[in-house]
Amino acid sequence: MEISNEVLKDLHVRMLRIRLFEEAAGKLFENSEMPGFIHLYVGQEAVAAGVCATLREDDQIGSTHRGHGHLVAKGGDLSKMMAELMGKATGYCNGKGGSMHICDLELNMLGANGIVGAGAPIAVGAAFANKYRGNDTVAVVFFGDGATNIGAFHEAANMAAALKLPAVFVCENNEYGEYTPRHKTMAIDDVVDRAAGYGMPGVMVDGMDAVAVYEASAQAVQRARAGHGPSFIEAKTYRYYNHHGVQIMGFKYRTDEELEQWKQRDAIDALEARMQAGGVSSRSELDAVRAEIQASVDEAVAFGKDSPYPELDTMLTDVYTLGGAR
Amino acid sequence: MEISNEVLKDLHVRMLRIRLFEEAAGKLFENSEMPGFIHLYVGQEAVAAGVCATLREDDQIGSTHRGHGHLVAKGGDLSKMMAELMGKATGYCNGKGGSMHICDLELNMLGANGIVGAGAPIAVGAAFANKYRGNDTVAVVFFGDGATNIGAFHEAANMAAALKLPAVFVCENNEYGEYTPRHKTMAIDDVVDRAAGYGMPGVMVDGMDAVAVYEASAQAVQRARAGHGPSFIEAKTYRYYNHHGVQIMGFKYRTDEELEQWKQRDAIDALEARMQAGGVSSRSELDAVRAEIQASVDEAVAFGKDSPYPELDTMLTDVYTLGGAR
Amino acid sequence: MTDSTEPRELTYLGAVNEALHQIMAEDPDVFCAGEDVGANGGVFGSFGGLQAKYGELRSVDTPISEQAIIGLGIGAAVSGLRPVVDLMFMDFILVAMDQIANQAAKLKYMFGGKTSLPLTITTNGGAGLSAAAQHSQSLEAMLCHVPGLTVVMPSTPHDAKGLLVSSIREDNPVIYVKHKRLFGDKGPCAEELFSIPLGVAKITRPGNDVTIVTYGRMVGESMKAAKILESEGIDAEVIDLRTLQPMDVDTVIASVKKTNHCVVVHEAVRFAGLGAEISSQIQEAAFDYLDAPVGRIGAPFSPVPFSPALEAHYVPDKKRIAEGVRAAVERTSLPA
Amino acid sequence: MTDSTEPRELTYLGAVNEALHQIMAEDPDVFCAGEDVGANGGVFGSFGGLQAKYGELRSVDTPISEQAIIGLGIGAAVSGLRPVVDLMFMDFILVAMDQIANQAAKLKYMFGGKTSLPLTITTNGGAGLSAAAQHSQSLEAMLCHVPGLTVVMPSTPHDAKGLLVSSIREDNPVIYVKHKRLFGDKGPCAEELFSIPLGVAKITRPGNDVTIVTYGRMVGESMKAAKILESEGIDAEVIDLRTLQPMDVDTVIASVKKTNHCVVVHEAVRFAGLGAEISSQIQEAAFDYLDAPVGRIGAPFSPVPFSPALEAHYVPDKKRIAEGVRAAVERTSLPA
Ligand SMILES: Cc1ncc(C[n+]2csc(CCOP(=O)(O)OP(=O)(O)O)c2C)c(N)n1
Ligand SMILES: Cc1ncc(C[n+]2csc(CCOP(=O)(O)OP(=O)(O)O)c2C)c(N)n1
Ligand SMILES: [Mg+2]
Ligand SMILES: [Mg+2]
Repeated sequence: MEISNEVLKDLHVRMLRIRLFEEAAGKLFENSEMPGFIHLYVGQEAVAAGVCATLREDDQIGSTHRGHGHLVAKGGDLSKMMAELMGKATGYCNGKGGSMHICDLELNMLGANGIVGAGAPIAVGAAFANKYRGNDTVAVVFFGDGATNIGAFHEAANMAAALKLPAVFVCENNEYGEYTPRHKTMAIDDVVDRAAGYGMPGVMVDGMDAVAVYEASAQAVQRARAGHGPSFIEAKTYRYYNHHGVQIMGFKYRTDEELEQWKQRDAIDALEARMQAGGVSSRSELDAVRAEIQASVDEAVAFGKDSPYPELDTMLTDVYTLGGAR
Repeated sequence: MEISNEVLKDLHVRMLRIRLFEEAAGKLFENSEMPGFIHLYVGQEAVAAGVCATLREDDQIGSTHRGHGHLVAKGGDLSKMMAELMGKATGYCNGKGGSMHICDLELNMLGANGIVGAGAPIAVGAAFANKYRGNDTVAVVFFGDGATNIGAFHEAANMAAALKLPAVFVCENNEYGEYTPRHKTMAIDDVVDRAAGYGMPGVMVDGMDAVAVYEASAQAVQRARAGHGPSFIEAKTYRYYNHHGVQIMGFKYRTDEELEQWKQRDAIDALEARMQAGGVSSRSELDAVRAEIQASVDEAVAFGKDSPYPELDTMLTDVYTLGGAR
Repeated sequence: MTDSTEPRELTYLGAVNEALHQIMAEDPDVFCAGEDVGANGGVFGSFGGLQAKYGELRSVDTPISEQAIIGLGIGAAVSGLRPVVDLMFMDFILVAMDQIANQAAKLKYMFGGKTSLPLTITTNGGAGLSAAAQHSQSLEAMLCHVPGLTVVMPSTPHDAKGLLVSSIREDNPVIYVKHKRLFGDKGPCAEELFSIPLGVAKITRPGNDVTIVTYGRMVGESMKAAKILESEGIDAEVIDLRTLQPMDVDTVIASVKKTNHCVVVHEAVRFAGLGAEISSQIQEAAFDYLDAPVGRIGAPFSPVPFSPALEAHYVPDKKRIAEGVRAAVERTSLPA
Repeated sequence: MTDSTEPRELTYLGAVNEALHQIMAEDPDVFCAGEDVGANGGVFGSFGGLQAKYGELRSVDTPISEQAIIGLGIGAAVSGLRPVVDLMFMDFILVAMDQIANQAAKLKYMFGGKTSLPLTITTNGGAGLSAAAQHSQSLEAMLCHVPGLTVVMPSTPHDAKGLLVSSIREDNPVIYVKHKRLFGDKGPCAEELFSIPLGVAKITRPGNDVTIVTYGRMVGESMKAAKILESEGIDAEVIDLRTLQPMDVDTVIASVKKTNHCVVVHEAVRFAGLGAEISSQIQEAAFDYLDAPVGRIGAPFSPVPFSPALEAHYVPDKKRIAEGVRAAVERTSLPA
């Protein structure tokens, strides 16, 4: 597949937006300026960016508890995101959802989800709607390696295959589910080994290589668009921060060395190197992009901080759509 | 594998006990002498018989809604079974469970189950107990082709593999889940294709050939006993009667021809032919076996009919084990 | 048109099927999905004839995957369709409870209101067929406890049709629960497409001495009990809630203020059943009007037994209801 | 020994951990399993140190498979072991509800009594940490509605230890629910292995004017409310139910017969919450003793909001409790 300079730049921007957004969110969280739980996406940027760069705005994505990256990659508004993470009225969910339920239905990002695996059947429902309407829209289902052990995921994958729905299943295999290494929870080497059991084609890609992810996704999305049914992509990747929150080193469940090794292969560094080597962008151009994104992240932080908390009288709204019985 | 005459005779008896028991139960059901729902095992006898002939009494089996055959094959008491199916006080569950919950915990038959797939995690729990105790007891999990689409099954299979438990997963693929053909509900040709996704060895056998099932099961059970973890067996088979109840022909969801084709390969007929051809048993010997079993089935029917219904004061017992808080 | 009263008779299940046929003709966004729902028309026949008329995309046979069935409905509803997804037995809501109560019920709220969720989940509840503990439950109290859900339980063919139409038109997730023992019951039901508003109870029998609050199959048993009681000089008012969430408490309170006595009747287990909520609300809103405690009639604290010999005594019936009402009414004369 | 009162202090979570260590030392049939339960000692630390001491077979890291986790426990319990299986958040019972409510709860009954099921399911409930709608629920009413289950919710370190020991020794499936906001609370707790009988409520504060029936984290808030009320001349009796199923109704009724006023307080959603059951039972058993309707304080009818600005007002607190009690007590003087 021919990768244009525009695509490389697009992947770079998408990844960097995620990285800088997440670093800022992590800082706010550490400073107790952000309530609740946050699951940072840092380290895995190539997956969301690579996949979302192959999507149209009308394509849907289903997400997970680690959902910020997916929304940013789909084009999410950083200010609305930051405000939501801070529980503010101006956030995507008016402060009612927070990190684990952040969504932008206009961008067809169907929401992060606090229940492991539960986003998959919902995204499959969106894929069904596409087929029902006879359009060529595609639904992407993001999920972790750990999520493939839960029933809802299995049912969703099988349903998509049985009904031949336009869906792409993207496993972000970061080798851990919380603090438990993957080999303790499944007896297979590669998660993609599960694809055959659903009758889906499956491919494994380097999840630290945005271009590789892009290529695999483009193919799977094309297949789905053409009405040939779902595919499975396993992207091997790694999260730099702790499962939840920020703390990074000194854990028992994984070694600092392991982390350092993965960071050597950082997806953004690698892409920047490739872009420079290929004459796509110079260092100073890349730095300018970074500065621009950083400015929008800073703006988002300021927006979040300056925004008001929701009014108390909103607590009981939005439980039901009014009209009918309500 | 060398199959002894004793094994052939054993398989024959197990199958015939199921067949004659089920035919009798079906008649009672048609005559409205049996309440509720019954899912007859007729047609699939080679699977339960073939597997259970490789088990010891201490080996556990987990079952399904179609559980009579499993209990008979494990050595179940026909009278207690018939009484239970009729809702009588003398039944295995004192009339509280019926067809869908029939069990004999002394024989380590852990119960039929009314929820598709739900028996699997429970049987895996028994397998865990075996490993915990360090004995070489094995737990067999029976399930239908349709059940492999449900989350609980998936979780159980993966759990058994991840924890390397002494379990054998036996799929009775009768090509239908109720009235829906299998190809509508999964995009794979053979259910055994799912085994690799769990990291289990999988084999496919002719589920109308009790000897083939016996051989495959013996190997899988041996593997589990030796501590090498779970295996997956797909047995291709067919149910002769309707999903529920007895009615046999004239359905829209499957053709009479299809049924007739499967009946040509009837497992009991085939084994009897083989036994006669091999000089294991003569026709009259086989007939004598049949007569003996028929007599015990008749006895079971009489026992069931003659037995009293449970007393009203048992309605609220057995909800809890007494002592402690209760 | 609402609450039509034409004389044509239909079975309860026939009314359900007719509602589906008519609403699918009217609204191309409505589709049905579930196990055996398509080619076979549902194991009980509710979906009969739909696939022949509307094709495989609008009448979908799914794998045995209750979680994915609900998820399919949620995702399609968020995408603007109006799915009707089926769980064969009400007991199976427990298999899919995360999708129902953590997802469908909460998405709109968690998303700050940015979606509607026009999802109908149809299912079949209730005991009385010797279907044993896992195929006989009445689990509506669990559902009514979850903000975001709407729960409907029709008691007649007429209501079955009109309430199903409203459920499908509702922009929120609705669990529509038929009772298995009502399937064959016949009753008047208008031929044209009509709807009955959700959230509005019906006074099935006006009376002055005691209020019986009930729903589902217990409406019929309560009506029979009312007849028995009538012969004893007790004039019972029977209220069929029809929708359990939102509950038409106003109608109940108004009645109790008139009768000063109340018994709640349901098939579900009594402990932490919906009778408790109703009893509490009556007490809170009409404390000074009550001449006796609100009685609660429901199943005892055990799973549903298989044997017909036990099950017949497990499920409340007209006799037990009449007894309960008598006790409530007589209570007045006890020394305070 | 029962109900020890030694002065050593321990955190709520420390008490849970100590109970596990001690009972695993005592009974080789006890093992723990769940997500991150083994090597990591549980995400909140409840299972800390167990794997180091008892090995991987008695402290098992499982896949993310809530249904199979409960099933593992059921199968092992039927096989004679005494499993403690963990669901990280109470909200996840909905993922495993079939195994809990259709299997664990019913097996013994469906099998005609031919097994016991010594299974403990530990989990963590409650709001107050901005964990949003899927990680903050109090779902005990659903569990208490299911015959076959036992439900325990400790409010102090002492109770956390003693009730956990009893839960594990119980021959029935027990759901043992810790409250996430109590984890760090310190309180006296005996060092030796001791048990507190299930099904027995505790009068945490004796009083004469009004009974506050509560459990879990709301015990502390109710005690604070009682202090506020005391300064206003209202002498509240606070009852900590400790076990919700079976419920110690006798203690509640005796108290209400003395105080003639009652308010039930829980964190769960009010509608069809356990407060309804308690209110109804009081009404049924002490109708003539009640000077006012039984009040119910619980969460309003919405999912748990994420924003701390909303959540702080969502969860009942001492102020709301005091208000509710005042209303109940003052009600007496209203014209009847
Ligand atoms: C049903 C359910 N079980 C457990 C959890 C707690 N939990 C949150 S994230 C997580 C790990 C998920 O692992 P994986 O799918 O690999 O995603 P990752 O966190 O590695 O991105 C767990 C166990 C949950 N949220 N939902
Ligand atoms: C969770 C659940 N969903 C649906 C059903 C209804 N049901 C009972 S048996 C059955 C078909 C099962 O198919 P399969 O597993 O292939 O077993 P078979 O009946 O063919 O032996 C269905 C859908 C159920 N009992 N439980
Ligand atoms: Mg992971
Ligand atoms: Mg089948």
